[in-house]
Amino acid sequence: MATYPQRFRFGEFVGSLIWLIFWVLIIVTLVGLPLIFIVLFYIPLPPIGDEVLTPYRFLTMVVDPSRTIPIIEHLMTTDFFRVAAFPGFTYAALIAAATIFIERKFLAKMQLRVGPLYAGKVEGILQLVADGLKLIAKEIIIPSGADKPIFWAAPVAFVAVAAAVVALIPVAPGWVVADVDVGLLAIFAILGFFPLITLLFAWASNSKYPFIGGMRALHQMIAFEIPFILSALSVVILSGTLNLTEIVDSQIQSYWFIFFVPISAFVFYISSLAELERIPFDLPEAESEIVAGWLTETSGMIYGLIQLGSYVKTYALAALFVILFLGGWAGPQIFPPEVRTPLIDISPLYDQVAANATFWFTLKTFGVIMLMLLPRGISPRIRIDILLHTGWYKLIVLAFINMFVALALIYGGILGPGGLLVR
Amino acid sequence: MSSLEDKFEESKKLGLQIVKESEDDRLMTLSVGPQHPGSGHFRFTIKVDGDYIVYCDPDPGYVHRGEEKMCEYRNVIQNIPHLERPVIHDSNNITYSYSLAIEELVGIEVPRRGQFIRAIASELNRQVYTLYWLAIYGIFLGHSTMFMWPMGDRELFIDLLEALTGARVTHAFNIPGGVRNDMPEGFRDRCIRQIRYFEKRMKEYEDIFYNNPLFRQRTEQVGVLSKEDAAKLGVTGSVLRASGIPYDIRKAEPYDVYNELDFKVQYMKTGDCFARSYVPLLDMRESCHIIEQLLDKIPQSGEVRAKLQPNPKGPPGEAYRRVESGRGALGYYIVSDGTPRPYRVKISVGSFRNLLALPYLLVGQRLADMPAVYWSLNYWPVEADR
Amino acid sequence: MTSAGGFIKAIESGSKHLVMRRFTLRYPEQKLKFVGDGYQFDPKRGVGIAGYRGRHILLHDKCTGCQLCAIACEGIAEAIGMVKVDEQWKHNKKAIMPQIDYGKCVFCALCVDACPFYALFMTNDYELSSFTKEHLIYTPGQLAVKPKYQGEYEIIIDDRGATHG
Amino acid sequence: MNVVFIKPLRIKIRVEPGDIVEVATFLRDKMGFDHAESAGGTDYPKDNQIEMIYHLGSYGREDLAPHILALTTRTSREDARLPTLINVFKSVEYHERETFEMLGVYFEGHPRNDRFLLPEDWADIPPLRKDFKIKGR
Repeated sequence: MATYPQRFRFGEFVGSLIWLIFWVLIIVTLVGLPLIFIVLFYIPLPPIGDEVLTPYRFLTMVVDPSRTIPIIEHLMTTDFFRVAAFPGFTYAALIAAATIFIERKFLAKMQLRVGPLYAGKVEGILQLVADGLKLIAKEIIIPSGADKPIFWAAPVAFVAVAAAVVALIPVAPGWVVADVDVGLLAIFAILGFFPLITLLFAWASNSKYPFIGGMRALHQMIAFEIPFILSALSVVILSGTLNLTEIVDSQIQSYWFIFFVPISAFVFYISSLAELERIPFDLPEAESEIVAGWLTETSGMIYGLIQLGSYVKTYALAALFVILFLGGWAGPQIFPPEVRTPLIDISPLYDQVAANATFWFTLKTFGVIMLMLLPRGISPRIRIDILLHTGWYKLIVLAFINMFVALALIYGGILGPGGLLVR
Repeated sequence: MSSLEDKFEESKKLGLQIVKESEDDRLMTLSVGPQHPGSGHFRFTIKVDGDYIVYCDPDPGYVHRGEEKMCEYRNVIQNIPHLERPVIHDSNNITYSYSLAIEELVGIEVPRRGQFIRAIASELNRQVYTLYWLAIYGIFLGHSTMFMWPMGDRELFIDLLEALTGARVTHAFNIPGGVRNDMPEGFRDRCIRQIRYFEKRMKEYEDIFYNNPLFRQRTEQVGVLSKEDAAKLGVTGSVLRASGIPYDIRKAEPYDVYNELDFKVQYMKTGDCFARSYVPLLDMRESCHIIEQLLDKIPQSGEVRAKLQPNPKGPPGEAYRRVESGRGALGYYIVSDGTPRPYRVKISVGSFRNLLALPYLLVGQRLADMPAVYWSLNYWPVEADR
Repeated sequence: MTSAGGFIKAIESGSKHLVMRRFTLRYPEQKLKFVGDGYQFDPKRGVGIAGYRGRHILLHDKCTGCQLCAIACEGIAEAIGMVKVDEQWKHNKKAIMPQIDYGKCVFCALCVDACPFYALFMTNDYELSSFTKEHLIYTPGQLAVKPKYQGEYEIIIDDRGATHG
Repeated sequence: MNVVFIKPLRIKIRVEPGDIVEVATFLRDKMGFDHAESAGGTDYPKDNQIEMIYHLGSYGREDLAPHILALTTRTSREDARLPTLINVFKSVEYHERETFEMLGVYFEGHPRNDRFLLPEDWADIPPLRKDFKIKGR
């Protein structure tokens, strides 16, 4: 009655399309092409493979995309690609984005809602993009009494530390940014930075609620750090190494460790929930008690960065669970040995083993992430004293139980070098 | 002298070493509200020592609109739309006792069918209010599913009330002399069908919320209000019944048709937050039975509204009538001086009475229990301010 | 262990709802069906007829310009004002009719109760939003228009839960 | 002390301000009225008096459950002072605070006769007195 939809005219539609094409052409010819020529003729280009990348070769690539394949192949061997793209940040951020979307739809299903619906036409698949744009457009408000350098640095440090954890996670055999011998230890060392960042940010906000939230985060993370490490320790005993790739290899040689040490896996799962500040352990952000906890004074992209960091952290811990207990990338071979694609032949880029490993690893990681999302729908927030009690008294004891089981398995000759169940 | 003062002293003792003036800088003053997500239109100042609350001072009045003064400037019918504003989720109950008091003053009898429809609307509205309250209780404890489910189920009852009264929340349905209109066709079947569905839903609430061990841990033995203290503080409604006093106006002083109905007063004996949050669910269950009985017993036809001149007035006098609303006894004290406008209207609301228990329950509790205790008191800030 | 049982029950109950129907009414695409044609009042019998209380409809051939609706609204919302109309009716010598400001109206329908001539009723139309406050003031001419409201969705309850449409 | 009216389930008695604490204590200890449901005042400019009314109820005695006993007293408008009942009925604490700011009755012995519902900067006469007029009416 009161709102009329605008009438659709085909002529106007076509006119707007032509107008768009006109502007694209203008910009490409006046800005794009000169830029390309400046880059090609005045900046020395790196050698690719055996040949030097000349302007002639580059321009032929524009016409024939299959000639870019050697360049990509070369790029994929560089460290930069590993850090920025595949096992590193982009892959983690993509999984984090998918996690956010899945979480919202999954929770909405459980709560009899529809969840994001309109952005992106198909079930709100572009909702995250819209949210991100909104956060970027928002003003960043800094409290007048805040400690500005720390206030600015903490969100960046949060994402950086979360990304540092990702750097140690092997996704497929050989596909890891930093393959260090003490990988597991390094992960726990890096995770130890989070309470520090939280507390620094809380203190820098110069506000009461963030301060209480920061103190809670500190208590919670310290209480859960010990069962966290202890539960991972039984895996180390079983595999005899701290290197994550070798831990996976030893599971491929025998069986997944979750079958031997299920209680450790349970403790690890609970502790990682606490480490991630997810419901029911979201005390540092308990909104009805302390507004938003240590995030009270965040706004705009500072909040966005912390959210990104925490979801990257979710991916990292889920991936760690997969590596420690679910056999990492182990799984039946389902990818064909080589692929044929029309138009452009990408077979030099295709690696059967890596693709298969990545597929299984991602699948398992999403399974664990779903498991981590589940408590949010069914459980209220826990109280701080119950939480500390759980952490210090119950989980540590449980973690010890399975450590003895692991020791018994090693000394009983069932696992370990030359054990019964080792293939 | 009594257990109440003892308890207050006892809970003070917990923080007694801290409350000393010299160590006052250990305390942190937190202002909960009016912009705090866990307060509503209401503020209370608390002081915490570490994780324990050692002081609490409620400060209502952010939504005070002077309903009592406004009543003196309008005639009795015109008062209806603005009187339901304090509790729009329970608007049939807040106008119910007003209508009862005016009827007593003017001296009119409501037709029997009208009484039944009134009771049906009032019970449906109690469900709407309680579901809203339960949803907020869920989100206060961080249980987002418990926020969404009651909000969704509440729509069913809102749709029913919309069919009956024509408005979704502010119904303006009870007026002195009866109700505004008769039930629409097919209302009875629809009502029974939705109540059957809702009875099934309440089992799910128990599964996911009330029997959840984390919820039990958070609410059991928290904020215990003993029977003596409850009577002394004069709390009402579900807070009173959770403390072991089976007092319900529908049973104690049955108004209209309630003495013909067969229902039990639901109560629990523990008086902790769990009891205070569980009694409303029991009430809703009982309310479903009441609605079914009302739909069975309602006369098939008849008047629903007594004839009344546009400006009803009675002899000078005064009346105090009360009903059981979603938050407990809701009484109107009306003084009439023989003119069409009331001389004085005093609204005694359950929220205002339950507020008195807040400082007593909060002192000595943990900060994390603050939302659990506060919202379990069935407190509606707008109603308390009037 | 009772607490473990409680968790399992909660998980079961939560995952059961993954396949249940959703409550959500997708409003601009779906509209709710109402009972009847809007709230009406029968002055002879003194009771109303159940219906949704949306905006009013004014029957020009019945309105006598008696101002009772405006008087009823005086203490409630003061939304009704009487204005001159450019019409000639035998029963409306003063040629005044109510004009309603929906920025103030609370939709209590007590003006409908006050009208003794079957001239003022309410309709199902609730979509009254506008960009300016002036557009919320409906003149007698606008009030005479019968709104077109098509709501066809109702609550459906079955084994998989309740849903709208 | 005199009985103003007796209606079914409702009794109203009026006492002098000096006796009210004593009467209230008697009602609580001997009669079983253990809480006040509401307490409020009414302004009577014609008599130059303010009437304070306590609606007392009982949770303890089942036979008294439907009964409400209205205990009233009157004080003059110019110097409105009354003894508080907070030591008898704990439940009147907020009601008396509200009456203080709405009608300007000072309760002697009440720990907090200060602002409750009205805004902090309220600087007019108490709003529920009859000589306070709402603007435009």
